[in-house]
Amino acid sequence: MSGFLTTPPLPISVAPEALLLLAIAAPLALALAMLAPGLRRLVPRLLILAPLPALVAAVAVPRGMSVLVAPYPFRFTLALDGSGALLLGGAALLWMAAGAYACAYMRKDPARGAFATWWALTMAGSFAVFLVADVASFYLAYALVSFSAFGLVTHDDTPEARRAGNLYLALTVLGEAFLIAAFVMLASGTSEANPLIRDAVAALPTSPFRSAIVLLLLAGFTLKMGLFPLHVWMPLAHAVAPVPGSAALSGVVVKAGVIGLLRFLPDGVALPGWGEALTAVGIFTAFYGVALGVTQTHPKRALAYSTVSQMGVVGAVIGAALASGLPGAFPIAAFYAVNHMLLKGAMFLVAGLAMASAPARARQAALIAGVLGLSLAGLPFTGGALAKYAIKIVVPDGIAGFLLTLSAVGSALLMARYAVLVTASGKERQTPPGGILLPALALAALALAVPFALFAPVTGLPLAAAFSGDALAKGVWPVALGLALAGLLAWRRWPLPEVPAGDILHAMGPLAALWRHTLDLAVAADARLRRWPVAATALIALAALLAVVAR
Amino acid sequence: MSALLVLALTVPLLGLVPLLLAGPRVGERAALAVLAIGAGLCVAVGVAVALSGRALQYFVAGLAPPLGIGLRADGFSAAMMGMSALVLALTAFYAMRAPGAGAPRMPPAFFMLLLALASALNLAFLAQDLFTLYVALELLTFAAVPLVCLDGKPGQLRAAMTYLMFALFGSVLYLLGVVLVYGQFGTLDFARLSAALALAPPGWSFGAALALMSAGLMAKAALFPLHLWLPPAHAGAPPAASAVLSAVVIKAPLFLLVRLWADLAPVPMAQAAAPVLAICGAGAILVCGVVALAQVRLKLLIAYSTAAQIGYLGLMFPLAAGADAYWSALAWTGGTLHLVSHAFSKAAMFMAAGLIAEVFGHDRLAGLKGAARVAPLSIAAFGIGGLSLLGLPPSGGFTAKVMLLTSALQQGAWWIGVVVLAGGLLAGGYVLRLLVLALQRPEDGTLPAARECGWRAGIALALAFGAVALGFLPLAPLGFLSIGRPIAWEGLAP
Amino acid sequence: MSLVFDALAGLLVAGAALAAVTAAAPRAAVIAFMGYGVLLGLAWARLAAPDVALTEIAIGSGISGIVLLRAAAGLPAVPPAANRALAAAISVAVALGLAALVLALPEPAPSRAADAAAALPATGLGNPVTGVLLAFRALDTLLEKIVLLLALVGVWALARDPLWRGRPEPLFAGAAPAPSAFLARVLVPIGVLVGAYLLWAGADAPGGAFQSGATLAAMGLLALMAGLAPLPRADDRRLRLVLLAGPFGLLAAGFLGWATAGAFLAFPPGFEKPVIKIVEIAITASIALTLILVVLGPPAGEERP
Amino acid sequence: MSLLLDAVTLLLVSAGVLFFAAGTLGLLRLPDPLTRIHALTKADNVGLALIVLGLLPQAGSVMAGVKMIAVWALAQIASGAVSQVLAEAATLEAQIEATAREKRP
Amino acid sequence: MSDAMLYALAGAMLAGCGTYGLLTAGGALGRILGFNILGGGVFLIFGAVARRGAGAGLAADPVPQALVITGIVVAFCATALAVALLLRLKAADGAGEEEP
Repeated sequence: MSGFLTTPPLPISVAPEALLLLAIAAPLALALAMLAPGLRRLVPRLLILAPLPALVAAVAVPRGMSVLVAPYPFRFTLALDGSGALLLGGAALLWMAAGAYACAYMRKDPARGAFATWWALTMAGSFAVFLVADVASFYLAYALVSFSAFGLVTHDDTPEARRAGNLYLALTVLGEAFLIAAFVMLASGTSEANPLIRDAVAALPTSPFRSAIVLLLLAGFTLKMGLFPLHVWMPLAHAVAPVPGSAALSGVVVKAGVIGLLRFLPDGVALPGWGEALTAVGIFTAFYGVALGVTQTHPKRALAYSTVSQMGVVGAVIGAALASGLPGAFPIAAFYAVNHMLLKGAMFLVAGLAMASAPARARQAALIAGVLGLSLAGLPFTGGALAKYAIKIVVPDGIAGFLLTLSAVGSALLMARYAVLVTASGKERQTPPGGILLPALALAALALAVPFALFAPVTGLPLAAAFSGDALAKGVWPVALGLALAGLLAWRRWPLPEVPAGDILHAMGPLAALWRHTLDLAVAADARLRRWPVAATALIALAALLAVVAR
Repeated sequence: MSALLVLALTVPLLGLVPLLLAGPRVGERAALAVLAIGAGLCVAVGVAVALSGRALQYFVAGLAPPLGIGLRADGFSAAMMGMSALVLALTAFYAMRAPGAGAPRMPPAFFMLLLALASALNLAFLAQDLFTLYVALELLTFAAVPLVCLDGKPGQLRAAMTYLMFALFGSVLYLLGVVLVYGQFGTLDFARLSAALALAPPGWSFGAALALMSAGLMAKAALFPLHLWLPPAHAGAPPAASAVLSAVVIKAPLFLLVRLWADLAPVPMAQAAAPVLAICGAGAILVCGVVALAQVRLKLLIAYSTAAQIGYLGLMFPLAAGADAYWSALAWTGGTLHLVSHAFSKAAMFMAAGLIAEVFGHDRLAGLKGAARVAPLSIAAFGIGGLSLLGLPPSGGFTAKVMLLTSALQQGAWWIGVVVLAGGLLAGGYVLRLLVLALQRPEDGTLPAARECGWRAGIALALAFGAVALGFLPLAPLGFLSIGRPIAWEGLAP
Repeated sequence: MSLVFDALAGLLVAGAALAAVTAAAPRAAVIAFMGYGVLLGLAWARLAAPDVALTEIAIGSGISGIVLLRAAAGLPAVPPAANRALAAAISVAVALGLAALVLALPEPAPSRAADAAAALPATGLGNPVTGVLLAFRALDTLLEKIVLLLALVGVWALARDPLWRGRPEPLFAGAAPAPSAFLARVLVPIGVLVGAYLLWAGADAPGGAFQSGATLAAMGLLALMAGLAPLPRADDRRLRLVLLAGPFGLLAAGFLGWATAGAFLAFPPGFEKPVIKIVEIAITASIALTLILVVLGPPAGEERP
Repeated sequence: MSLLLDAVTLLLVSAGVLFFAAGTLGLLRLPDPLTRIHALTKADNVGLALIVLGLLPQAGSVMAGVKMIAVWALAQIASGAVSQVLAEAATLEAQIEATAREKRP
Repeated sequence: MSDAMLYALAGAMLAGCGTYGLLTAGGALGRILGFNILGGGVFLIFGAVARRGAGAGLAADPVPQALVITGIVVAFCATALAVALLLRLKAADGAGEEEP
């Protein structure tokens, strides 16, 4: 079908299997190197190179290649398929650019050693998530990327960061519980104790626990992707993290949820009911993210809500693929995700650039931000337009298709709001450190160019198709409408009141009260049970109960 | 080869002589050497059982049951012996005085009690006679209670008193069960009893005797709702002592509980009684888990975590007594693996907590911010041990959790699966609480000047990695654990 | 006729126990407990278990009584618990349940008497109970010696001085009352004689290491209470050797049996009686000393100059 | 002959029991410790002596008889010495309580 | 109803008294007494079992009697340890009473 997805364009000398393993091992080695005091100073500089093996692997390793790293009982296997390669390559680019940015951004920060450790661990986890092919290792990789991302979120150690970190951890542990339950049910469908994901998913449609598995998988992965209502942690976490951290979180860590869906949902086999549900949630989240993002007053929180919205779109695309059972739709969702990954990473870095520079320089940065925003919104002749056109293949012009194009209006409006916020964010007097300018610009350029390179191999259509007459027409009116709306609102001085980040979280006050109540209840029950007469009576009662029961 | 069993019992006791007669420094070293040899012996027993594929057996004084007492090591007991010997040896090393340091870290009494614990535990795992097991349980209690109040503070003394009295109440009930069993069958030997039970289905009175023995064992293992003595005792004891108490001492009564219901009781009786034990287990996981989250002191949090983790064993009973042999064997392996990996991770966590308390001078959680900077190895040990409790791969906890979940799923026991998952969530709560605090910087920026003691943190880390190493066991019923089951004496007509 | 006597004895024991449990003042409870102990000894005598009767009276009520009396001194009376009615109901239920269980015991009572009687001649012992204790289930006896030693270690672990130096706290302030000195001078020699007899006769008649050890301990305590003997120092090496003589003497005999008779804790063929006798002497000495030291309590550390 | 012995036994033992009853009555009814000790040692010793005398003819062998007498002798020595120690302790405790009561107004 | 059974019933009554003591005792001493009496009751039942097992020329089955002797010594060790703890607790904080 598409060239890029099957044959490697660049013959290379290193054995492909070793490259896959090296992609994960390199960042892990860096994290372990932090333990040796001698290497500690070197590590921040090496962070830029760590993603290199992953990038080469994404580009060079033939698709469908799988390598058995550990023998029978563990079956720790790595494999590279189309979607995996796309996401791996995009992630590698983002990690390199953000790594360079972080190197300069963190030069004066006393805790840069700790940040570098969490950075390397999250990077290793993210590459592993895209590569592993067996269930237990996927759970390990997913846990690694989720828990080490906590280190990036709470790096600044401010009260908001701590609150956001605790919420992130609580929901991550909840997500892990959902996934372990789903994986156990999946694995029970096969004879293997630790089956390959491919075999487990093959047995899914016929499994007696099918609906439970799909529900738990969706709950676990959409929590990571940030679909409504499990998105509450994302605006809080991405806003408090340092700029490169936010870029990595919003760009790559969120995609762990995407690859989870792509791996664990059957490709080309229709799951009635679930596909539509996912599409509906995706579309609702797309609009919900925009509606709340527009009210934000800080560029990073606006971007976080934009991520929520875009992940809603990706969810909708995957849902549509599930509903229709269209084979080969998943790589397109991955392509859209990569486009979002690079654009969002670039936007965060540009926002960081603006925030660190004088008002004049901030306005120039806002220009770049505007271009990136337009690409995300899908302005014709931009990478975003290619992505929007590609998902049209998966989501034909039904209600879902129309709503998705309508969401482009929203994202155009949100991107305009982001650009406005970036212009106003230049507060510093001196010029930003040189080290952060170059990576931001480089990533912006990559974000705009890469979709052009990927469009043909992924969709199999010539570039011209995306720029044909009617495609342009369908692409331009949503963006125009969005910008018009933005102009109107800007003229009225953005009258919208700011919704505090984590929106429905504040509606969950009673939930927290309920939890405190259970806490007190348990402590009271424990105190009563631990009084001697009660415990002694319980002992005798237990003996009597066992005697009665054990006939 | 069966001589190993006798040596495993008697060698630890030999360490008492130098401790009582020679000075404290010589006594400490002798105790460590003896415990190391004891660990070697236990591992040798495990290897012998694994290689021969049969259980080792030995008749004391050459007399076969019913008159004599038999010792027998099957796969399950060999695994538990290996675990407890390793933890005891490492704890003795942890409690040693630093080389060249003047004052001893722990009084000589600590090492005497540790040696007695080693012998009592091996006896509990090997003895096949119910009364000898009673004496083993008493030996265990008398060695454990003074451990709780070594520092002599009133709170510790009160906790030790409650522990002693409740444990004695439990052991009297156990003894009552033993008396009734002897009254009905005229023998106290496991193999002969199960042979007699196989012939004629027992009446309600054997069920009552088994119930009394189980209640006694649950009291000594502090299984919910009988956990009144565990939190104050394990939190009040000095760190090396609470590591041993939480990791291995409560495992002997749990081991015997499993022996009673899985090896002695006929299957229909075991299936009938299993739900009661499972409900107690679920109560332990949920109530003690939530109460652990409400604790403000680190050692109390870990003690409640112990009370909660014991509950997983309660959940094992209905699954291990299930109809399907494969899934029962899987639950059996999962339960045993949880026992062993909990021992390693809990010992590591208590040792780490001890080191952190030494550096900060207290163990109030709120005041431990920045611990990762001041005591990195201890926090690492606590974290890795904690992740095993949480059930994150690669760790023994994860493998055990998956085995229990799979067995629960296949046998349709949905609520057990839900409780196991909820337990994982709560464990996440109380483990990550310290890790999050450790990563934060204290508001007033003042970190204690003291640094953690490196080699002792290394021991805690080694134990934590022991729990991780268990994660590499395959997710299938372990053949080693089913060697020597069902229990029968070789070369003896039943 | 004897049934009536046994029924009365049983009721008497239960009555004494109820008195001990429901007494408000701690000292009254302990005294009732000691009375209960002696009555229980009577019950054991009626159950054709002279050895157990001796042990019960000597250890169960005698020395336990002394220990408990020391504990009761100065304890305030405890207000009765609130839920006594419920507790009474539960207790009655426990008693009835147990009674039902006991009545449900199988009629041809299973017994090891035949096996024991058959295996007894090989050990050269006459008293079957001593045979079981020292020959057939020697492991239980070895462990029980370790339990005794461990109880002492546990008591001493409560001492303020971790190295266990010095003598235990004096039993009472001031000089010992004259009459007890007289009593001690009269009773101690007789008691020692009785203890020695119990030890020697134990092989073939009711008696044995435990009972003689307890009697000797009682005499030792009497002498200490009368001030005739100084309180023993905890760190005295000879004292600790005697303490270790019992458990490790039996252990050594066990290894010796292993070498000669091929099984741990067996006795060299032909030499059972002498070896058992030596072991019994060692056990009696260490039991007597351990019981005395356990009653006296932990060492009080170096005397302040 | 045995009839006569039985009669003697019956007579003596019942007398002994009577003394024991008196001693117990004294224990329950008398006001303070000293009088109670007095009642106990006096009545019970005589009661025991009578019972031992009454049982002597029933004793199977001479050794059994000697043992019973030895038991009686032991009881005499013990109760003699112990009653004095108890008396001292009782008076001591009474003094302590008296001084304690004065301190409390 | 043999005499052994009478003493077994007496043992059951003792167990009841011991349980009552353990349930209602406010202080440690009451619990120690309760434990001892409960133990005494259990041993008495064991003695009755031994007496019922008389045979082969022996007035009672020697094995339970040996076990009871060991049990009594172990119970004494427990009492001694508990009392030592109680005395030390009393010395440590003045009041012997403690709440669980």
